[in-house]
Amino acid sequence: MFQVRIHGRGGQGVVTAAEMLSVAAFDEGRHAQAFPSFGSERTGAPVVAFCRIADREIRLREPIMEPDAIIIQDPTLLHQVDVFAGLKQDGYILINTSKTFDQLGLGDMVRDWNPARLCTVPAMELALKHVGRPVPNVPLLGGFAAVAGVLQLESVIKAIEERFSGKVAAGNVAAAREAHAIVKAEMEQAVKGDVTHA
Amino acid sequence: MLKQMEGSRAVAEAVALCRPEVICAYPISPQTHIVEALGEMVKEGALASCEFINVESEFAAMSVAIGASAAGARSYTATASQGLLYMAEAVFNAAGLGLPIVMTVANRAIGAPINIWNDHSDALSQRDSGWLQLFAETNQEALDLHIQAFRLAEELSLPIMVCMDGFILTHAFERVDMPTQEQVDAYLPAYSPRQVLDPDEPVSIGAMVGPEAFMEVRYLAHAKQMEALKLIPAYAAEFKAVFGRDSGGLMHTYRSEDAETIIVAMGSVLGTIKDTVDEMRDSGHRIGVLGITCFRPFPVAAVADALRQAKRFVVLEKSMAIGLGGILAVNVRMAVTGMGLKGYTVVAGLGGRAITMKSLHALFRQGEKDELEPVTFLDLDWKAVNKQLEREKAHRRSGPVAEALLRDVGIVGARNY
Amino acid sequence: MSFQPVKFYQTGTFTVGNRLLPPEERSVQSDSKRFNSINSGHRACQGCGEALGARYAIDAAMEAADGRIIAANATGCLEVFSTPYPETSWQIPWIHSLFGNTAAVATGIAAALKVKGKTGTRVVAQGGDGGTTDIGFGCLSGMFERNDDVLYICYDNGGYMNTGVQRSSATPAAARTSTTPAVGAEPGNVFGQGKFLPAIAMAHDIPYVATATVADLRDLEAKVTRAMEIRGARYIHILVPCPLGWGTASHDTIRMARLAKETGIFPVFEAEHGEIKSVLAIRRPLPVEDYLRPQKRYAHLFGKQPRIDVIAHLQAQADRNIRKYGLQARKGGH
Amino acid sequence: MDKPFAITLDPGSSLANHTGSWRTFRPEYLDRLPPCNATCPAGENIQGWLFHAESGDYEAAWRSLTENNPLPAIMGRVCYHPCEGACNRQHVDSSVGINSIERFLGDEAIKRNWQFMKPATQSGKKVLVVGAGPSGLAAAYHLARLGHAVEIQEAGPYAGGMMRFGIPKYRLPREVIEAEVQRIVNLGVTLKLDAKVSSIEESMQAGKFDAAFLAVGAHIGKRAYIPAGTAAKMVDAISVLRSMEGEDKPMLGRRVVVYGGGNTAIDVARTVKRMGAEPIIVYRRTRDKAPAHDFEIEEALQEGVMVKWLSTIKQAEEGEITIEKMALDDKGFPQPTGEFETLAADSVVLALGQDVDLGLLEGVPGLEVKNGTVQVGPNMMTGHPGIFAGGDMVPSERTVTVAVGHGKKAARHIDAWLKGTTYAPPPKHELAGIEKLNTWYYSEAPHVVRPMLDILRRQSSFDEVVQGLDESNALFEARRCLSCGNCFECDNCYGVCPDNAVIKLGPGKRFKFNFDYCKGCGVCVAECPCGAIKMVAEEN
Repeated sequence: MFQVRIHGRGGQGVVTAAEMLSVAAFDEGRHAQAFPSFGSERTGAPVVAFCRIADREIRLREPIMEPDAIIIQDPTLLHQVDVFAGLKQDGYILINTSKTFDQLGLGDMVRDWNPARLCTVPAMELALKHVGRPVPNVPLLGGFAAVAGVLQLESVIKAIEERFSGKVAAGNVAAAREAHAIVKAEMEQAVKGDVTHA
Repeated sequence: MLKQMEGSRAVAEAVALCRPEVICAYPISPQTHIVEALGEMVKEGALASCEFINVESEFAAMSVAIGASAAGARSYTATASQGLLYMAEAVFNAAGLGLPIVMTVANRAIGAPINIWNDHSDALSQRDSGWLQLFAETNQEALDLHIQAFRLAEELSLPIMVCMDGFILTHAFERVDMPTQEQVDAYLPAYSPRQVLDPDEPVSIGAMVGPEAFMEVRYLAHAKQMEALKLIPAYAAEFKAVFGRDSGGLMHTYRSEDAETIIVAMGSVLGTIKDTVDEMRDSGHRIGVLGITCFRPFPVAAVADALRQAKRFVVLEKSMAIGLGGILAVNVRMAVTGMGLKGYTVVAGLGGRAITMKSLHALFRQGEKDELEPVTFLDLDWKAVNKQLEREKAHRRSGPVAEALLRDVGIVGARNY
Repeated sequence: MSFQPVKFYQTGTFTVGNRLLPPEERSVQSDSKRFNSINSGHRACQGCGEALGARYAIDAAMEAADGRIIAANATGCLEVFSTPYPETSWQIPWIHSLFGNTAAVATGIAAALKVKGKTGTRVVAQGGDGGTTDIGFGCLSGMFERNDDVLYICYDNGGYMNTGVQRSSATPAAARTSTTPAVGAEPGNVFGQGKFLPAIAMAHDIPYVATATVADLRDLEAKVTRAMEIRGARYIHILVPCPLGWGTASHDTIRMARLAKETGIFPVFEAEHGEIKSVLAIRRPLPVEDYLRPQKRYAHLFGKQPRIDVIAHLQAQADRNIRKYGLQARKGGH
Repeated sequence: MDKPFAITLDPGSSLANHTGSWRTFRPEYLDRLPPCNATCPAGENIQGWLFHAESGDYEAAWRSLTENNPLPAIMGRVCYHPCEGACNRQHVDSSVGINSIERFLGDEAIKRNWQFMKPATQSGKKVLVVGAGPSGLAAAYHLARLGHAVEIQEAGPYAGGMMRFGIPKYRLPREVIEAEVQRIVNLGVTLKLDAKVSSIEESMQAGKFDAAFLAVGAHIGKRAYIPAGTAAKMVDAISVLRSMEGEDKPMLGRRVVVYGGGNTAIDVARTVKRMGAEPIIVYRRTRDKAPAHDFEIEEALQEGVMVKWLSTIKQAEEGEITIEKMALDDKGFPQPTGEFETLAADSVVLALGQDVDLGLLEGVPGLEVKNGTVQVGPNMMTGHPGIFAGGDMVPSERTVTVAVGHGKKAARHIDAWLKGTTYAPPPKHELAGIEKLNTWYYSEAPHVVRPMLDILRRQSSFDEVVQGLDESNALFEARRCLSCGNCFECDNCYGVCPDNAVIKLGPGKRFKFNFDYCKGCGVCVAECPCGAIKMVAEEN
């Protein structure tokens, strides 16, 4: 079972992201369970959503306390909320930012991490570019497909097209594809060892 | 058809497949997504021949449902928590009048302190209202139970609450098998009311009944619920024949055949319990699960049968009889009266407190060794509780309890994950 | 104006019937085959104004709807005296659910009828002033606001008579009830409280609002008939004197309603979409004292030291009604 | 439907609950005596015939009226209608114009030639009626309706008696009298004119009559002693009025003094005015003490009749009279003042009352005559068996209406006497006073005033002064009746009963109470407009 936790702020589509992730997994014939943190947070407040992906029925209903991957939709949360709580060693981290992990002040924390699991993508810019709205959730899903390897990009795109329609769908698909390409390139470079996050 | 969707949406679509004629809606978390979806379906015409009424309170919601049902319309509403309490008078009334209304209760705690998260306090507060109460373990079951509920309610002329855990199920996106309209139509006949307000055959419904007949009326309500104990498994069996899956019924057992310890619970926590039990079984524990689907009527005989071979049972419930302990536990204990079983009550998950496998492992092991107190409070922060008790001893004006506790545990500690 | 009284013909349209009127102008109540929607054998007190008002109103609604009426009834005297098991007085489909939810139950019935295409069957909700102005107000306001196709009829006797004459928000100032006893410096119900629901109903801009009394049958019937011509939320507030609660002789029920209207204490009017369309003018003006004196609930005003100040205050209320609604007697009566 | 136990009930099942057991008082329908009926000297059922008139059924109204009075067209003109003085409607606005409706019905009957229904069988008895005045005509009519053979023997050349000889034609046109008399004749009554009965016993024997009703009018003018010169012209009023009926009109000159204050004085004054004279009434008391009806005084004054109130004639000479002024004493009697005045007077007409010629009674055993009138018992029979008397002959007020009442009453007793039984009038209902009524229910409806002839024609012609109502006016006026004390089927009791305990029996059949459900609240009694229901204690 693969467990993902998504951090963001109210209004950034955090819950939608988790749900689309589960839809993408479902589209691949897998079982998936997405759920929000059940809060009553309003726009701007830190929020969390979860997604479990497995090959058998998911019965577990506890919150995800030891995620395999973390998606951080808003880098300003990094020093306000313990976003990495319970993250498994060498778990995947995907952050919406144009900065590096070092620039974000996370260098020490991830020093011994598998660099191929540490990715950033300027999802906000991509969203503005392709969709025209500052909603980073969908591009991040494209990036997630690249980093975690648990889902195919095409599944994510299908989920996007199920969720949205018309121009919004097309823009989001384009943003997701570009994010996917960016992350894939980052990972390839990381594997080659060209880039360190130190 | 398999679909990945939110539990609320799944329930809404299932309700729509049941061709409801009047739906009344008043918003309360975490029920809102259900009625929002239904409202949209009515407005866009996907759900035809249905009146969707935005009322001014839950009391009105149930009252509109009462009127609509009495006038022969298949009627539905949904609520939770305070909303259920606010409509309580009408809830009892609907049952007393014998009106087959189906209502989703998106289970949520009752304040004060106000709390929007899940437990079973709301539904269980209405356990003696005369409604049938069915608890869903999964969104699939929630969906299925609604289809069965309309049939049951209308056959018995009694209202039914389908209870599903707020947020945990209502807001969870997961796989469901959504039946077709043809399947539902094959299973659920058109509503043929036992009594109806009709100028061609006028009757007075809701007479004042004095001591000379009141007990008889009450007994008949009880007798109907006893009748339901037979109908529910029968309808579940028919359901399986049409839809191809086990859903509903009075209860489900899991790995309990040779179990010495049986965990009894209701609702979505059964999934976490089953995962825990699987792990314990893997390491040789003789432990099993009894999931109660039908809380009202309470299947006394079936529960007794399910527990007969065990040495002990642990009732893990998301509800509490303050001043006594458990609510579900009391019902289970009545079922096993005289059987010599050891029984433990565990109050867990109140107000959305996460019930984790880790805690369950420890709890069940304690249970197996008969080390549990008669009433246990799972993952209770004793430090905070004791501090408050000390404070109250020390100061007359110790202030509001909930706020003091929040200060003690801190904002991060208050997160539910 | 829905009610154009017949000016002459001996008793014109003042009496229930009039053999001199053409049949189509006769009242529903004068018909020997009238519905008697609420039948004999009910257990209302002798001279009950509410029993009378209910038959007047529901029979008129039945006439207007070709006998196809479904009624929802609030808890209260009307409900208790009409449907004690094993007997009901109602000859129409009728439901009692609770004290405070009648308007909502009616909404549900109307919704059911609509969805089933039974638009020829109409819905009436009815309750006393307690069930309407107090505990049922939320549901009533909701029904108004949604403009549900329901005629709500309030039988106002100014208190909770069913439970032993307690004060409601429709209890008039200075009146004695069990919870506003005639003791102390300000005996009886206080001034400045209570609410006049017809005005609140009008504030919802619903299609039709009217007041009536059991003393003007033809006016009452005309209003019910008019209300039945309209779809949407409609409200009729009928003053129904209560011999028990008011402390009046059982034979004075209609007389008291007449005095309430003729003194200006109870304005009789009708409004459409929030605007007053007609008033029933005072025919033979009288001072409020004539209305107060026969009622034991005002007996404390006429003791050894008459409360002239309170009577003057009540007269001022009546005068204000007369000014506000234009109730002044017109030449030639009516 | 298979209804849930106790919660759902069959419609209208409360009929099983007989709430009549709650009752301590019960309502009862009753008929009360309306004040109009109570005061009518002719015993008319005024409210009864108004009931029919209210719905526009004038023939039914007329037939109802003529049950008691065969002369509505006459009565509608000359009756002084005490009924209107008693009418309860005066407490609401003004009395119902009963007299005007009666006249309308009478005129309508003449116009439409409505005739009386003949009796189904004949008794074989013969009755002699002496005098064709109102009393005799009424008696003859009633006796004929009862199946007796009636013969009227009238001394004069015309029927009508004092109606013809005492009432001027501007008040009572003669064709009206003719029409109503003819209708009685058409019923089968034999009318012999110029047939003076000089001895009743002889006449009865001659005609083999089984009974007789004496109804001779007061045709003889009373005289008073007034010192008068030989040339002074003095006549009595009744002679003047009688002579108006013949060819030879009285020669009274231009200035005519009429002495008296009764209706006859007014009639004479107005008559001579129409003949072109200048009448002056001299009366010893004041206008409000005058026995004449005020409306007639008013009409006379309008027409230019002069009046000297508080005056007596002391002396009459040719061309002038002397009068003495009077003053009322403490008791209201006029006393001489010693002040004198002379008036020009070509003639003096004495209008001081009339007497009856009782010559036909001479020698009849058992008869008692006192103060110029025949004494009769309560059954109108004189001291002589089989001989009855009424009208001006017996001690009573002398009006047409009273006379008609006597005729009816006597006829009933004669009928009983002929059958060897006695007639007992049905007991009278209690009076329906205004306090028994709930007048709120009656529509505002002011009294209709009868049109009057214009003043010039009134002064110069004998055309009828007071005109009749037209149909719509008559209908309006009839509907002003409050129906005091008698159910007029307004449905109030049926409507206002909170317990639906009044049963409506249909048009003309009124209502009855369903005592299975009547709780005895009394709302029906309080809201009955006309006071036709009362509460009585259950224990009685």
